[in-house]
Amino acid sequence: MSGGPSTQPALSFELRLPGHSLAPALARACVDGLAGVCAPERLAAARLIVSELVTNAVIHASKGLPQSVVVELSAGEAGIAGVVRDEGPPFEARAELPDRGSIGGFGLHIVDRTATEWGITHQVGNAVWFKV
Amino acid sequence: MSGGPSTQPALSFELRLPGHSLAPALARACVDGLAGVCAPERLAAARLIVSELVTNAVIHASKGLPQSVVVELSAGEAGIAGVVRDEGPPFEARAELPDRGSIGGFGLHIVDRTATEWGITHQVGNAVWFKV
Amino acid sequence: MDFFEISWDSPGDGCRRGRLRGELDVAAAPTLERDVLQQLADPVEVVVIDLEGLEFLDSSGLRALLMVQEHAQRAGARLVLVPGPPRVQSLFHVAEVVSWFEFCGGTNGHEDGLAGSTT
Amino acid sequence: MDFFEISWDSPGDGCRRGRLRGELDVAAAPTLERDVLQQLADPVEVVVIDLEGLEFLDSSGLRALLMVQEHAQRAGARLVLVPGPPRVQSLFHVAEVVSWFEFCGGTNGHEDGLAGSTT
Ligand SMILES: Nc1ncnc2c1ncn2[C@@H]1O[C@H](COP(=O)(O)OP(=O)(O)O)[C@@H](O)[C@H]1O
Ligand SMILES: Nc1ncnc2c1ncn2[C@@H]1O[C@H](COP(=O)(O)OP(=O)(O)O)[C@@H](O)[C@H]1O
Repeated sequence: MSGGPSTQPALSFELRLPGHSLAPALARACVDGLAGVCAPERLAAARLIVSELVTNAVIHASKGLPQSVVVELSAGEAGIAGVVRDEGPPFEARAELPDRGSIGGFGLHIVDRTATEWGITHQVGNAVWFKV
Repeated sequence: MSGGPSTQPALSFELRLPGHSLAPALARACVDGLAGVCAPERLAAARLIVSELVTNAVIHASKGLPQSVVVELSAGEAGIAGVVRDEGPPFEARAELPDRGSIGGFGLHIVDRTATEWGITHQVGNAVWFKV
Repeated sequence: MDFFEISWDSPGDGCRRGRLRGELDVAAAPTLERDVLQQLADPVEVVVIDLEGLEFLDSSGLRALLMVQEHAQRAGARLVLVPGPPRVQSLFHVAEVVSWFEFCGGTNGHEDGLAGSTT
Repeated sequence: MDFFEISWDSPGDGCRRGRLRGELDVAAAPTLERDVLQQLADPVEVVVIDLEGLEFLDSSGLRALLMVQEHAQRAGARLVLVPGPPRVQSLFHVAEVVSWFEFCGGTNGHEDGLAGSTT
């Protein structure tokens, strides 16, 4: 048995997506492309977080806008770091478990419980960054 | 049985990759993310072409350079159109079957026989475009 | 791999079961909701959503399942979930909503199975 | 899913077989070449490369297979390929190099099977 990606250096990419309902699936597929340089559990965590953040960017900031959501990811043995940017107005993060009976508001709660670190910065739009 | 992506509008993305040996795999994974909007045979053709063009950009133009290979894809019911850009010096396309005994030079031959149309334009670097 | 599909059957009287396959995200959620509303047009006691074939679930999928639960309750029916594979099941735990749903046939939730509840 | 793996065994005297799994592209090609050179350090008559478990092949993988064929011939051995699934096999056709290789055990190439050639 030989091969395997254990000696590969870090890998990174930048992805521009439209405000399209399939943008989260596309972003998840790109995260899968990092399989060669990081552990499966980390990849699954990054996949979930990216899905949540791209969904938020599409729904709350970029609906219908071309190439307005940007995903940057960088992966190596030490972990995965990422940021999802949009061009929408700034928002305040709320990451607590929603009240029983709520049907929404779970996205950032899931991000908060999946990422080892995360946060939001506001430049042109919103940039939500994370590490796993 | 219900669901399925048949009524989805066109989807596109722009991906920036480093000159890294895993860049082709990453680009292929992103092509897989278009599965929601196009037929499997088209997706497989685009996957192969993108793999060839990104490999060429990495090997012949961008080895080790950060975010220097750009893949743009747009997919819909009518087909997939794409372009792979690098920042290297211009080159002349040669897409014939290499002589018997050759061990390289098959990439553009495969692109030529897989794409319905393709070509090269020279702006800053090389831009190899295709349709399937 | 974006792909989502539901196949419906009736494993018992007053019971409608939808088996999910693929990825339940923001693109797939409307399909699930619309399908369940169609199923609830007839008299139904239990709606079973089987997550065994599901490959991915995020908060948009979770939101759809909560909507489905609400639709079912309004129509006088219960929503029962058949647990999915670990990577799907873990989303309920991460989101801290395992107890918000009635699970059956698995070890990830309540043990009052489907058989008893459909009769 | 970038992933590539080779497992080696000896199905007969003087025969070394490498079964490929995953995607044989520019990142995986050096692994294949290096592995084959290691196998050829011992006296070998036939190197079999089994493509059945391969999921993707492009021109970089094809180049690696041609290099392997050259290495084998230099060491006095033959390279025999076990055909892969259709999406892999189609690459040989698209590249117009089916006849450049000796295939066995399938319908995509020569019919002089492996059994006869390893004894
Ligand atoms: N990219 C964004 N742009 C604007 N507002 C956002 C963004 N991401 C999140 N929000 C705000 O934060 C709230 C909580 O987000 P989240 O926890 O993902 O739940 P949900 O999106 O289901 O409401 C959203 O309802 C929205 O008001
Ligand atoms: N992006 C590129 N930049 C510079 N030269 C290129 C590029 N793509 C292809 N070429 C040139 O065209 C030739 C043929 O390419 P190809 O058919 O893909 O075969 P190979 O890469 O195996 O040589 C290459 O050898 C190289 O000289």
